[in-house]
Parts: sequence; C-alpha cells; structure tokens
Amino acid sequence: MNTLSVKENFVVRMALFDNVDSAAESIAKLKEAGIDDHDMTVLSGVPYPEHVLGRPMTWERLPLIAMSGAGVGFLIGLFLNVVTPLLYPIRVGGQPFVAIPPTIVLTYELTMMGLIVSTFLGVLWESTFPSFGPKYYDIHISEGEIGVLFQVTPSKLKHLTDLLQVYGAKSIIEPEEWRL
Amino acid sequence: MSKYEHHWTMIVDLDKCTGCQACVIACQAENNIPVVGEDEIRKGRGMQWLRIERYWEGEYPNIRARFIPLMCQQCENAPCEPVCPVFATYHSEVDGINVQVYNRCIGTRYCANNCPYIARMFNWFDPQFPEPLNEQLNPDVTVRQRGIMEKCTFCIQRIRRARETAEAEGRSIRDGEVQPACGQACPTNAIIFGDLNDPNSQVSRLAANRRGFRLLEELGTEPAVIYLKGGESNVI
Amino acid sequence: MSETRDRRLLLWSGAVLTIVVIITGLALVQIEPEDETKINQTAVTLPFSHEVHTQKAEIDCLFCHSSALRAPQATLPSLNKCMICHSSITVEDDNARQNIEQLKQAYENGWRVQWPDVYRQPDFVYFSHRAHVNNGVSCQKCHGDVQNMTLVEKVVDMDMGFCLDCHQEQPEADIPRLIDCATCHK
Amino acid sequence: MLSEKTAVTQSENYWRKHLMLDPRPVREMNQMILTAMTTVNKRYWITVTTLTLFVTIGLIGAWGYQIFNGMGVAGIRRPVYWGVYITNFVFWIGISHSGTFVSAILRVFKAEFRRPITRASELMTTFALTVAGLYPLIHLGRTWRFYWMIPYPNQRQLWPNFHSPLMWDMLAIFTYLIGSTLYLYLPLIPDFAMARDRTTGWRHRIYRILALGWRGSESEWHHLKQAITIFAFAIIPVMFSVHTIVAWDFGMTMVPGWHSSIFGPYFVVGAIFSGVSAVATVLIILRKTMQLDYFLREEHFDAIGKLVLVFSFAWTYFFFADYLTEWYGGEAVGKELLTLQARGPIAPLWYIMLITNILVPWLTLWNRKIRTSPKALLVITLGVNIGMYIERYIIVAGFLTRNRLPFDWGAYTPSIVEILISIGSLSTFLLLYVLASRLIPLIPVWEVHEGQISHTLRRVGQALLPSVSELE
Repeated sequence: MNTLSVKENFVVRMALFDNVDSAAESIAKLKEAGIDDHDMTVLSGVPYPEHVLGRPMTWERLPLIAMSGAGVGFLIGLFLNVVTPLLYPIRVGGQPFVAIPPTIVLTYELTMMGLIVSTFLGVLWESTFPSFGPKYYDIHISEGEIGVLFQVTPSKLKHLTDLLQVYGAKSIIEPEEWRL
Repeated sequence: MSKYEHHWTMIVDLDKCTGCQACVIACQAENNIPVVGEDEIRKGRGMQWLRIERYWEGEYPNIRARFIPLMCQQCENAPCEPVCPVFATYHSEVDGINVQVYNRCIGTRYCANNCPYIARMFNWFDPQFPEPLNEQLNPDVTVRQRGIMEKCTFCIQRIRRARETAEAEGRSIRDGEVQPACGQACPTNAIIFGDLNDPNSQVSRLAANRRGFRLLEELGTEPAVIYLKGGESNVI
Repeated sequence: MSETRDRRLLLWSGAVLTIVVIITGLALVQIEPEDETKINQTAVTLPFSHEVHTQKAEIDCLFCHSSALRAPQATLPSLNKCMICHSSITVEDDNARQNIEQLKQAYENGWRVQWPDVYRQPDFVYFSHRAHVNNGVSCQKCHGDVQNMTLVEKVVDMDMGFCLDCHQEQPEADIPRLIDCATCHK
Repeated sequence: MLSEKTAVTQSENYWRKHLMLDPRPVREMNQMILTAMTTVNKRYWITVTTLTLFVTIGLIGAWGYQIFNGMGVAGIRRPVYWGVYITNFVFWIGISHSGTFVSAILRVFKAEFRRPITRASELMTTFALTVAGLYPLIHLGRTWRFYWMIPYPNQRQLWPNFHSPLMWDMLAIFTYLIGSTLYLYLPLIPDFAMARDRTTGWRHRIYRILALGWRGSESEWHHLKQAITIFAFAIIPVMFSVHTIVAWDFGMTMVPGWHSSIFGPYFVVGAIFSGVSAVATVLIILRKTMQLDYFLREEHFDAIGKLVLVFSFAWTYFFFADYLTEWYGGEAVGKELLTLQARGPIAPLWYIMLITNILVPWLTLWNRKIRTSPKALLVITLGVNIGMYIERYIIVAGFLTRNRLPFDWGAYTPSIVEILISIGSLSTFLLLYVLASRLIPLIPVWEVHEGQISHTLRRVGQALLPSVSELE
C-alpha cells in the first residue's frame, strides 16, 4: 500500500487534517461509506501507529529479513573462523588452528553486521526506496498535517467530500503528482 | 620426541660468557642488520637481534658484573604469534622455532609489545648500509624495508641450507653441522646450538644440566633458549 | 553585498592556503633519487634460441645451467662456456652467423652480454633450484616448453599462488614443510 | 479546586522548562532548523578555513611525511612500541560511544529528553569512528599494506589471523561504523524530505536524493520505526563489544598493567563517560552558535549532567578495582607501575586525571545549578575528556615504559609529527561536524513533534502534572 494504484474511472482526492482525531474518525467514515482499505493511503509527518488511525497492518517481513541477514552474517563468521584457518594452516602461539573463543567473538560481530545491513536493505526493499515519483504528495505533510489519500468513483465524490468536511478536514484537494 | 621435525635449541652458558660482544657483531654481519647510528641508539632504537645485557651484583667493593646474552627466545607458546593479524609471525612446525616473515609484516608492532623479553626490533627507517658495509650484505637474508618487525631467527638461512645439503646427500643433519653466527663467533663456546630431538646431541645433554633455567619461566612461554646459571667465575 | 564578497575572499584564501600546505607537505617528503650506477662495460644483447640449442644441438639444460643441481641459483653460462662449441661450430644461416660473430667479438673484447630478465623473484623470496631439481621437478614445470622457444617467453606468473599450488599437491607428509613460510622467506 | 490562575502559572512553568510541553507548529520548527542550517557568517568560514588548514598539515603533510620516511619520525621506541596514535585511537572510539549511548539506550528506555539531542550525538559517533578508524592506518609501519588484514581470496592463498585481537577490532569497528552510519541515516530520511520540500538549488538536489522519495506513507513509517527499533536494540550490544574488544587489544597481551580481565567493562564505562561528556560539550557549542535555544534547554543539560556524574561514579569504581588488584597482588612489576603513576615521570598527568575525572564531577555535578549552567558544564565536561585522554595515555604509553626485564625500560615523549597528526585528526572531526551542521538537520523535527503530541498536562489533585502517552 505504499503507492496507490489508481483504478480506471476513479478519481483521487487528498483530505488534509490538522489533528489526528478527526483524521481517524474520517477514515472510519470513509470505510463506512464503502471505500476499501486498499483504496486509501495515509501520509503523515509523524509516525502514527496503525491502530491510532484504525488501519490494518500488513507488513511483517522486515524482522524476517533482519533475522535471515543475521543468519547469513553468522555463516560468514563461521566460514572465516572455521574454514579459512584450515585452508592454509599456520600454527600460532601453541593455539589450535580453529579456536573456539575467537570464533565466538567474530561470529558475534559478523552476525550483528549481517543483522544491521540486512535491516537497512530490508527497509529500502520493503518501502521500495529509492523511488522518486511521480507520486501523490503535498508539502503540508511535512508541516505536521495528515493527508488521507483515497480514490472513489466520481459519482460518490460529492457525498464523501461533504462527509469529510463535517468530520474536520481542513481541505480536500486534488493532489498533484510530485517528482520527489 | 616433540611434535617438530627438528627442535632447534640454544644453550647459553653464563659461566662462560665474558660479555665480549663478538656474538653481537657476528649476528649483525650475518643477518644484514643495519647500523642505525648514535642518535637512534640514544632514542632506544638500536637494532640488535642479540644483545648483551649487563647487571651488577653486590655493593662496592664486592661488586660483580653479570652478563646475559638476550635474543629471541623462540618460545614454544610465543605470545607474539597469535596477536599478529596477518600471520607475519608464526610457529614453524618444521624447525620448532618462531619465524618472522618480513614481507608479510604490516608493522602493527603488536608482537613487540607482547614480547616479555623485548627481543623484537623494528625498522623505524629504511636501512642504510653505507660503503663499504653494502659489500658484505648476506645474499641469503632479506634486507628489511622500513616499517617491518624483525628478530633473531636462529640463523634460519643456515639451518635450511644445512638441511638442503643433507637432503641432497641423502643423510640427516649431523649434530654441530648447523651453527648460528653468534655461536660460531663466541670465543669461549658459551653458545651451543643443536637439535633437542636428537637425544645424543650436545644440547640435549646440556639441557639436562642442573644449572639450566629459562628466562621468565613463570610466564609459561617455554623458550627454546636455555641458560646455564653462572657461578663465581665471571667476577671482574 | 559586502558579506558575499567577504565570503568569497575567505573561500579563496582558504583554497590558496590549502594548496600551499599541500605543496609544502609534498616538498617535505624526501624521495631519494634512484641509484643509477652507470655500467662502464660495453654491453651487447644477443638473440639466443633455446630451440636451436636444445633440439638441434641436443644440449641438456643442465649443461649450460649447471649450478641448478648444486646451488640455489641455476646461473647463466659464462661466455667461456659458449665458446666451447662456438669456437669451432659453423652455421649456414646468415643471421645466426652474424650473431655468433658478435658473440665472439664480445668474448674477445671482454664485453658483457646483457641477457634479459624473463623471470625475476623479489628479493624476499628464496628459491632453490637445487632443492627442486634434486627432487625431480622438471625445468619445464616452471619455465614452460623452453626447448621449443626461440626467444624465452614468460609462460607463468611466478607468484606465491603458483608456488603453493604445486607445493600443496605433494605427498601429505611433505606438505607441512613445503608450505612453511620459512621455506621460501628468510 | 484548581483555580484557573494557578493552572495557568503551573503550565507556564512547565512549558518554559520542557520542550515537550512547549509545542510549536511544525512549520515554525522546520523554519528554525532550516534557518540554523543555512545561516553562515564570516566566523563560520574562518573556522572552516582554519580547520581545513590543520587537517591538511596534520593528515596530508605530517602523515605523508611519516609514510615516506618511516615510523621513526614518531617518538615511539623500544619498548614503547605504541604511543599517541593508539591513545588517540582509543580516545576517539570512546567519544564514538556518545551517540549510541544517548540515542539507542535512551530510545530503548524511552527517555523523553533524548528527542532533540539524538541526531547531534549520532553524528558524533559516525565522525568520531571515522577519525578513530584512521589511526590503525596511521600507526601501521607499512600503511600501504593495510589491505592484508581484509579477508578475501587472494593469490597468496593466505587469510588473516583471526586469533589476533586486531582482527576482532577491525571487524567490530567496521560493524559499528556501518551500524552507526545507517542508524544516523534512517531517522534522517523524513527530515531530508522536510528539507527537500523547502529548499531550492544544490541543496534541493542533495536532499532529494538523500530523502529517497519519502512521502510519509504508513508503510514507510512502519518500516522506518521497525528498523529504528531493531537498530537500537542491535547497536547497543555492538557498542559494548567494540570498546570491549579495544580493551582486549590490551587485555589479551601479557604486558604488565594491560593483562587484566576487568579491562573490557572498565573501558566501556570510560568510553561512555567520555562520550556523554563530549555530547554535553558539543551541545553547548551548538546551542551557542546555531541559536537552538528553543530545542536545547536546561532540562537537557541537567539530564546529561546527571549521566556524567553517574558514569564518573562507575568509572571510579572500575578504576579503583583495577588499581587495588594491582596494589594488593604485589607483583614486582605491578608495584613498579603504581610507583610510576604516583611518583614517576607521569605522576603529574595521573593526578590531573584524578582531579578532572573524580574530584571535579563529584564535587560539582550533584548541584542542579551547576549542571544547568552551560559554562560550568562546558568546563567540567572538557575536563573529563582531558582526564580520559590522560587515562588512555597512561595505559598505552605509560605502562609500556616498564616491563619485567629492567634492561629495557625507556621513556617516551611524543614527537612533533605525532602531535601534528593528532591535531589534524581532531580538526578532521571538528571540520566534518562543522560542515555537517550546515548540511544535515541537526534536530530531528519529526521526533520532537512526535514527543510533543504524546505529552500532555494532566490534573492530579491540586497540581497539573506532565504525562506521557505512548503512541506505540
């Protein structure tokens, strides 16, 4: 639901709200009026958790990506510590070729490196970054306003606009597609 | 029998050492060790793989000078080895000694810090061999660049050459066939070198001597240099 | 207006200062000139064909490079050795005859023949021909098909990996000795 | 009954003191940040020029001189093989612990005062690590061979020695550097988007790329928040491991004075002690030079002052534990080290350290007035960092002068090259920071706004009390 894919014969509007209460209420009303969750996107300047806005949460993959990255890091650590000393065995200080204590230190570091790097890549992947548009956006979002982006058939538009104005929308605009 | 093919060992009889420094010069000449000059010596950067440390015992007038030739002790559990990040120093399973690979060294100087005997020398600058010293450089030993650690090798070039000769002649190395430069130069025969794996070698017999001790034995580094305690004879 | 001018002035002065400092820094760095000892002897270069000598004349490698059996270095033969044959042998090929003529001239006048370095080990590597030849390693293993080359070409990069590839294929009992660093680095 | 008048006075008191209870429109906060970023005056350019000059002299001139001539131009000698370079390395690694501590630990524990100061301290982490990372290179005898420490398949068929604490160190620092840079960058994305919307020209082009096309949609926020949480939890153990491993560089050896199992936690605590102090120093300077009085208030200095005091206690505890063990053990060389500190050539330094790290913080920081006075706090925290530098200097360069064989004791004095390189690296850190202060939004607006949304005044009996509702 990162980008709204506009259906045929639908129009897109953005309702801007000053406070989160009216935004949440309006979202509920839009749903009542038959707008599907998938036909809405909320843009905000502050992270509001999904339950504050009454929106379903459907993204669970990031922790998984992070954990698998950690796994890969762990395996690289093991390879470096357990396999490479045997590829060219060199004896140092009476220690065994593969010693467990240094292995613990290094697999730990590489696990963490894997975790960190994969989390970052996961964010890029999951949010489809970087994508510079054109996307529906409005500068008021980074001024703390909440933008509810929705698509409807033109026939329903008038009704919804009135409804949103009642529930405290500051303005309802035809959003521009920005090259971000 | 140890786990090494040879276990090269040095015996230094402190009773015989007169502190004449012939070994120091011989080592310097054999191993292409540069002469660094007064200024550097004053800064504590003298380059000597083998040096004679001197200390005094007793109060005047009953005073005695003691000498102890100090070189890399070729520890079995060498503290310098595991700390090197690039395996520039390691334990040779062939000779049972601690080897420094000059061109592998990147100069972290970690090994030198961790050496309790302060036996490792660092090339602070590129070495200078002014005329005529350049004429006597040993072709069997690398001339070290600046930024590299070096130390006593038990004259490994001699050990390996003897081994090659023995191999070509189809026999094993004879006791006394290999002698490091210091031992060769010692006028009193205070430095004896040989293979501890050979039970009949001179070092094997001397190693069992009651006077034997190893330097900083309590650290558990198990040096391959065994000193024979000096008695009363080196009173000056 | 004045503020932008001030800023520009500062930027420029900063840039100039930086450049000055870089140049002084580089000037402080003392790079010693290469030691270019002039060779006083006259040197000649000769095209030497291994193919002719080994195939046509059927000379063994060790005849000329005789030290390979006894010493670390294989050594290049002296002109004396060349002259053992070339004082009496005649060849038909004009080109070759000219070269031999030149060789004789060098020999008589005591000139140096400047053989090109094809393979060169860095000075921290100690390779022993004796150890290899005595253990049955053929010359061709490292030098390629020299007997079929007119002028010797470099066929392998003699880097550490090349040495190790072979050393690690030896009988298992020998490997620890053969991959020991001190075997080649002293 | 709570009269309206009391209520007003009470709430006025709160918003004067607490940023979180003094909300302003986001538009206004954005403007404040952008103004702070885009205002440059003559003094700024003079600073930049001077710092560039020092960086060039130190890192290009002096370091280049050292590379071409050899390590001999430094003052190190047998047996003091490590000197100022390693001291600087440990010091900068210590400074780098500021960001993670302030930002990650306080984020995990939801300390609200962290909000405006996270960015500034994370920036310190990244830059301090960059500078620290230079030192292993600077101190190498053959810098041009540093890549032999990197594990990759090569024609030599050799891999690095993973038994060496230096290898652990290198990988830990890489992990930490990557982690802290990404951890700095992630929360910056919405702020870059904010800056992108409000700038033109070259700034717009840079921010546009860095903002990655951020809109603030639900999924973007969700993933960002989730990632920040994962990062905060992941980077804390990494931070602990980094300085522990730096301590193990010493602890793993058998050098007298170094071989100590307490070194790991001792160094970590010392690092946080100096790191938090450095955060205070930097924040005071930022507030003064960038007009950030709205965002950086007494409450923040108060809180950081308390942290400094707590870590002064903790550091003293570890210091004393280490000292006492050495003293009681009675090994001859240990005694010699203690004499060296108490009466030897480094005694003056040792006493300065005791004063700046223990005496001064303990006597002053319990007092709220002193904690909240920027000038006093500046002096105290600078003192702590000088003291912590001395501590590392004594451990590295001091302890190496004595060893078990008294034939080879020696004194160490840093050479001019070492001093120039040290100044150059300090200038590198400052220069990076000074440049970044005009390029990166130094206050995370969205985090401040998020905090302000979740703070309210709640009536409890006769009083209005601040209460925080957790959005998550």
